[in-house]
Amino acid sequence: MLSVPVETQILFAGILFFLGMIGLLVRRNLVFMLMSIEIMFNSAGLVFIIAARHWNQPDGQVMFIFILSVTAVEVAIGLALILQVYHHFKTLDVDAIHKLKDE
Amino acid sequence: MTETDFLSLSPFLILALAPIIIMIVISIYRNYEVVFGFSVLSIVAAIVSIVFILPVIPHSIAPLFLVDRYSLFFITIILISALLVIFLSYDYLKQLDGIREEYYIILFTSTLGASLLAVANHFILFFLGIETLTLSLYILIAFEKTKDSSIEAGIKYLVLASVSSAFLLFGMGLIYITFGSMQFSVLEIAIRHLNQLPLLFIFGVGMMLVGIGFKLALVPFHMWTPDVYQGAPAPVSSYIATVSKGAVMAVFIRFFFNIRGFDNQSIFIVISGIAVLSMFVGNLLAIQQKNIKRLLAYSSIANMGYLIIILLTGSDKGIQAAIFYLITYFITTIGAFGVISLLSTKELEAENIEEYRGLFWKKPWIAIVMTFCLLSLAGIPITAGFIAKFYLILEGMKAGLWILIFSMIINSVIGLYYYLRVITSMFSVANENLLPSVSVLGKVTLAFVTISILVLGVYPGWLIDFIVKYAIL
Amino acid sequence: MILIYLILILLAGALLAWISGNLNHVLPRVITLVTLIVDLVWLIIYLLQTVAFSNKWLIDVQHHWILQFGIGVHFALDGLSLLMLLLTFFLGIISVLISWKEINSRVGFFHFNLLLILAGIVGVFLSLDLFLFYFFWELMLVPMYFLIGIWGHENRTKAAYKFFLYTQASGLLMFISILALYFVHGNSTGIYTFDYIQLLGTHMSASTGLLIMSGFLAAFLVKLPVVPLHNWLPDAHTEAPTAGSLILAALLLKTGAYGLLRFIVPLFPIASSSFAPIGMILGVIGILYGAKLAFAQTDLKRLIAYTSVSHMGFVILGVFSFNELAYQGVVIQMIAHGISTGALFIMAGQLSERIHTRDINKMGGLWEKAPFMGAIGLIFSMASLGLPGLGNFIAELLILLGAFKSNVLMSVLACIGLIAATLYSLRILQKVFYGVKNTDWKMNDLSIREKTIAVSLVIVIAGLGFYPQPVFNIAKPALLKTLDEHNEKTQLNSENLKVETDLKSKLYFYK
Amino acid sequence: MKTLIALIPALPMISFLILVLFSGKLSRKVAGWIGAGSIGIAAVLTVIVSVDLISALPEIKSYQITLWQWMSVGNLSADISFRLDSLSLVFCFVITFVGFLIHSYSIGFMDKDEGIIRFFAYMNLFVSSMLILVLADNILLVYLGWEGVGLCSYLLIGFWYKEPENGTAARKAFIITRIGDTAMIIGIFILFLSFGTFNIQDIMHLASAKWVAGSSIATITAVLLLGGALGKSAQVPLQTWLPDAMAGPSPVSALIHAATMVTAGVYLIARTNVLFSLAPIVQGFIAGIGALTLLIAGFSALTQHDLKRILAYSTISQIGYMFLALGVGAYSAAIFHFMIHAFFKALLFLAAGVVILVLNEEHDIFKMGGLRKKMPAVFWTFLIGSASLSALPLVTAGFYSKDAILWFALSSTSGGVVLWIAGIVGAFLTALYSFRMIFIAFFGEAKTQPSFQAGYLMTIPLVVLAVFSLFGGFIELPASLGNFHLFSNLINQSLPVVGIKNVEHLEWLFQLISSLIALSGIYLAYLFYYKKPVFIDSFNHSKIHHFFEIGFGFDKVYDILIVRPVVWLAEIDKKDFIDQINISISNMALIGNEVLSIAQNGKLRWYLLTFAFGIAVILTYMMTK
Repeated sequence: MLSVPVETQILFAGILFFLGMIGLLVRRNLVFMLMSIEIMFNSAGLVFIIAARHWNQPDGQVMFIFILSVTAVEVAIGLALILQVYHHFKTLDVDAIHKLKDE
Repeated sequence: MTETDFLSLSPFLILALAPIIIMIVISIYRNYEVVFGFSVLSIVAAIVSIVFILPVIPHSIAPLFLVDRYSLFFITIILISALLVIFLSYDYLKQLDGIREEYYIILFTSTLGASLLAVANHFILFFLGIETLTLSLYILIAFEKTKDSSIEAGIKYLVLASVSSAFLLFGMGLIYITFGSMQFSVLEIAIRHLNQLPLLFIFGVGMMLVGIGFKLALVPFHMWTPDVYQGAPAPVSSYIATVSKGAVMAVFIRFFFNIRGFDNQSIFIVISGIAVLSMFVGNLLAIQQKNIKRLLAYSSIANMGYLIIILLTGSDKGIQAAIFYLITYFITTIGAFGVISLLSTKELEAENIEEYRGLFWKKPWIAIVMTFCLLSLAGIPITAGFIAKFYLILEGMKAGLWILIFSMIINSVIGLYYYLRVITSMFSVANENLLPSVSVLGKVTLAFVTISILVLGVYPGWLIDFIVKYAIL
Repeated sequence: MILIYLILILLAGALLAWISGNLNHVLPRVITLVTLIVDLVWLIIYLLQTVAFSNKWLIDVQHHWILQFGIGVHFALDGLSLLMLLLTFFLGIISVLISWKEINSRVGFFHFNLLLILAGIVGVFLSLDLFLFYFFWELMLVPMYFLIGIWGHENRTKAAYKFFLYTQASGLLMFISILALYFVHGNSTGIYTFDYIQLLGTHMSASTGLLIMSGFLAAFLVKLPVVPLHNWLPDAHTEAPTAGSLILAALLLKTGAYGLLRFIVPLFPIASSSFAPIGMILGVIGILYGAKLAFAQTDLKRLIAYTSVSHMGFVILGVFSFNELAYQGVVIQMIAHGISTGALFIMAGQLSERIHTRDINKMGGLWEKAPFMGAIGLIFSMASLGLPGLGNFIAELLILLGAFKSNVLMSVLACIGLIAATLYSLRILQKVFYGVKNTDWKMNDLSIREKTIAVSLVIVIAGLGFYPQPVFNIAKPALLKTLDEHNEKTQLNSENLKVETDLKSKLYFYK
Repeated sequence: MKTLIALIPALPMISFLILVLFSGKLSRKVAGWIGAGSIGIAAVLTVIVSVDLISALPEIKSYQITLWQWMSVGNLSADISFRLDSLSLVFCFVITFVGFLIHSYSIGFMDKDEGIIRFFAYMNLFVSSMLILVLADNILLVYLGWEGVGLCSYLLIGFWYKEPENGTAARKAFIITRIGDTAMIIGIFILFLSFGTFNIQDIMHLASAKWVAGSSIATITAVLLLGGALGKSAQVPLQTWLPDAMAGPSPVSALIHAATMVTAGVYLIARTNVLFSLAPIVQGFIAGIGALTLLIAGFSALTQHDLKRILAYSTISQIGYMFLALGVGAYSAAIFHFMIHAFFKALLFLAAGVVILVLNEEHDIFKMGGLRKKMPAVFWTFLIGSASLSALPLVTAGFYSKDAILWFALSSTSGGVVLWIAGIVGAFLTALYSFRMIFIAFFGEAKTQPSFQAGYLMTIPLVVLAVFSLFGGFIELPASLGNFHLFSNLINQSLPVVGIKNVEHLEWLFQLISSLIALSGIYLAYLFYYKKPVFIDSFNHSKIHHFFEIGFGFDKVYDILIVRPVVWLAEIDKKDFIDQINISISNMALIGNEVLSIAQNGKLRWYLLTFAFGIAVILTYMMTK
């Protein structure tokens, strides 16, 4: 089996996380933003997988399962909310939603 | 699982069962009063159950749970706050149209999440607790789905909270990868023998700070606070300000003291910086604010800035001061938001300071409650806030945190200004607008809040004794 | 226990007054009046019956409060606080009487606040626990804030903010200092306490002492007030209702002076000695700058407010002279200024009640309309310029003499303040009472009630001028004790220094 | 007997209190009689006490009485206590006696005035304060009286308060004297701190024991006390208030600004003579100031139009003589001149008061004229007063008192020719301006008609005073003319005797010179102002005339040097620049608020950006550390 140093693996996860963040910043559509958040969550999950592999423990895997379920709930609620946003604002462009602000 | 395990988890079980029962009840017979009554009973039951746990603590259900005096203390605070929020929600929701029973279900799940944080001794429970809490909050914030602002606040909170959770998670992963354990107590042992903390670990803590900083609304992760406080229904805002922050604070203190974060210079400096920035930014943003919910939001930013000073003292006494501060902060915040929610009507959220003009001459008791809450936030004697601030400064000075203490002093003065603004308008000449009548329940809640503020302000000794006895890590 | 009861009676009266305000407008006034008279009479009777005027504290009450931090409820009365208490109750009664016609809205709440302020002030004068002291120190701010903010004149809100923020900021600095003192004492002795008596002997290095003292100073100098920390005062005094101005000038400022005498001097003997030259300079600046600004004002209340700044300059000058003469002068100044400036504020209030302006350029020739008021105005203007025979003269004389003993230059400069006082005092008379009346105001002379107030004030100020000895006798033990505590330490210190330098020179010699 | 001493100042004080407390209930006449009567009784008491004391002399030099302890703080103690010796006796006598005459006169004079009760109240308060001043046993009590008379002077100058100018004049008087008083109180501080007592006798004893003559502390103290004296007695450079003080009613001018208060400075210096003898420089300085003042005031008096202003300058000038006498150590001469001056100057002021009252407030002598026929009683008494003022040889009291001063100015051990010449020139000027008044106001054709005749209430005091102005001098006759020393023997019981150079045999010569000078002055006045030669007209329009008229421009100089800078100082910083610091602090907070508030724009992506930025900063910091 090809052995990749653990640092490299973390770096990979980090890059993934960073990409998710970038995606979040550049995208305006709420759905895409939600997807970017998913990417960030998954990259974080990846770290746990790497760690589990590194320490030969099941804990990381367990954590990942939890993460998966939580993100699933998150997406569910998120999509529901996005629906409501569309209902109220007639757009998914996040920049158009700024009623709440300092005068 | 042993009997003791179940016993020690009984509050959580009650909190988990209650929403299920409510769901079943709703599906059979939808009645607002019944649901409300049941919710109150469940919370009270959960509080009572704590009394039965006392003999068996400290009890650890490895590796996730650690039920000790500290966590029980926090759970009690959380549950009492939740109870007060429920009381305040009653009137607020009653005047809303449409479905409102589900509100209590969500409130239970979020309280469950918050309580879990208090017993968390492991990243998994930390994460699960915080997510249970946050996911419920999305719904609670956006609960008034007929209002634009509620939805907007919800989506904003969702996006930002998710991002912060992702950071928290990534940070946890990094720490896990360095030490091979997600248990706080194990981490503590691992760190104890190290002269220098590994960079990856510090990095992990840094990323966790982002997540926690967001939940506590610390600068620079504070931007959501005013918008969400404003958009969310008033009781929910008070819930976010109290239960959510208190629970996160509970787990954060435990985690931070386990890894002895205050010993590491860079963490120390980052937290000091965050504290100072939070105080200044929070207070400065508030001074011209005309919306009282936003104002309280900014004030909460500053207050959390004061509070995290205590993390840096690294002493048990510091924790006690923090807890005392949290308790008074809970009471006053609930009182303030309580007034807002009681004065709000279906059409109009009582959130502009202008609407409070002359309140004292129309509804003197309500205005007095608000005045006491604001004075307590400002830290004026005979209110609990004064003793709390005193305690905080005392411990901060003991630890020699001079810069932080002085910036706290400066900010207390700035803060006083905007609290006075609200008070001034309440005591100035009345305007014509009509105010809703306040229910007995609301009055009782506010009276409780006011009396607590006064009692803690004049005779705080017993609570301090209590904290010293029970709130030890 | 009487000391606690004094405060409790005030608080109870306050609540009663508020509640009764809903019933009618006279009841709160009567209740407040009765409360104050009961306090005053009770205190006097108690003192006459049971207390021997010896060197010690006259009455001393001690209870636990927050044990965890070493905080106690410690009230004690000595000559100094006794005088301040008598002044407080006396002027409290006066302030109720002058508000009788002036305050017509929210009467109950007004008197609630009034009594609350007085309770706070009484607490400040009696507390011997630093925490308790701070507690009362802050407590009086809120009702005062309401008094200015609700019943004040046109710019009341701004003035009320300024007052509150200023005093709060300085108060917090004092708070930090109190805590620092607590720790310094605790670390050196192991006893963590806020008790004044125990903290008295705290040892600390010179620089620590200075730092800690500066916090206390900040609070007291703001209250006093001392230039350049005086800006809250003219605004607050100008905008407050008459009773508010009276209490501010006559009582609230005195808490600052009291603090200097009670805390700064005995707690920080060495630091306060080294601060003394600066303190005296500040005093002189206050005297001259306050007088200068008073001379330039056209708003009568503002003018009087600045004269307060000037007069309080004498107090700080005296406090930092560290001798008995000056201290007795300070005590008399506290009382006499309370009476004379209070009376001038009352006069300003009566004027604006009648002619609805405070601008002295719009007045003139009022002697013809109100000769009684003119006479009263004359007497108190003369008091404020330090005419012999009135209390202020005794005060200024003793302070200047005392200051002359320790610093000739400062005392001489302060004497220029006497000339400046002449300028502004005569300006009041000239502008208000001389000349011809330039409008046909329908204006009555003082009513019986107002005459009673005025005459009682005149009697007190003239009594102080011709027979101040009782005041000296009451204050003497307290002041001597303060000075002893101060001098002991400073002498010890200078002896130590001397020994040190002796040793050094000897060592040098042997080298 | 001793308690009577306390009654002397107490009576006017009681009367003052009665007048104040029952002001609403007393009728005008009753008020006047209470006011005058109390002083009359005081005068009688003074006489009784005087007789008693004088008969006890020289065994008992003084009577002393302590009323109560004023204050006792540490080593400081001061009592309310009085001490009567020959010096205070003379002052008491003048104050009560002349005071009584003036009070009686005032009943007539103020008859029509609405503020008559107030007037008598003030006057009584004044007399009481003045008596306290001269009777006080300790210097602090002197200061009390000193300030008390200052207050009354202020109140009475501004008595007609409806004219704003009167108020201004009153204020000027108070402030200028206050400047001197402040110097004086500093001097008192030095005395107390040096000797630990306020008692004048003790101070004098201790001073002569402890202080070296000519030492700097003695000099400084003397200068400071002199400051007070200069202010009160309107001597250069603090003389400018007195001419303006004529705004008050004429009886006030007579009592306060001629007879009594303005001579308080003389009293003070005489009382504390030991200090001045310890500071010879200062004493010489006093003589110099006296000489300078008498000349300046003499020239100014010569050019005034206002009758009362002439008399005011004349007062300044005559007090200059007294200072001159004090300066050369001729205390008894100074006190003698004080007494005689009190008689004739009070007389002149009262007579002038009648003239002005009768002519409906006409002050300008050039608009009078021919009054000799219209009001003969006034004319004759005025003439006697003027003659006494001009020191008409042999027949007037003024001759004896002024002559003594002139003689001592030359013959005293500290005197000199320069001082004598100044005195002689002054005497000439005095005669000139005195008879200028007479010739212009009382001779020639009438320009204003008197509206009524003065009643007996007013004329009797004039006559009494005229008698004293003529014959008062015979109690003290120079060696060359009878050598009768009743007065100086009395005074020398409490004050040192003047030291004389060995020129005594020439005294008659100098008396002759001064007599001639006075006569020539009168004659020149006759020439200039009765005959009216042409050049007098041109002089009247010359610049130098104007310069004299405005009192040598002191007012102008003070205006530029002191008044305007003070006003400027008050004006520049009316709003208190320190307040700007507060405002800028609060503005900073507001700016901070606005800047931060911009960030709270409600845009989610912007929030995310700051979020990311914050993370970046924190993580970068942690990595680099």
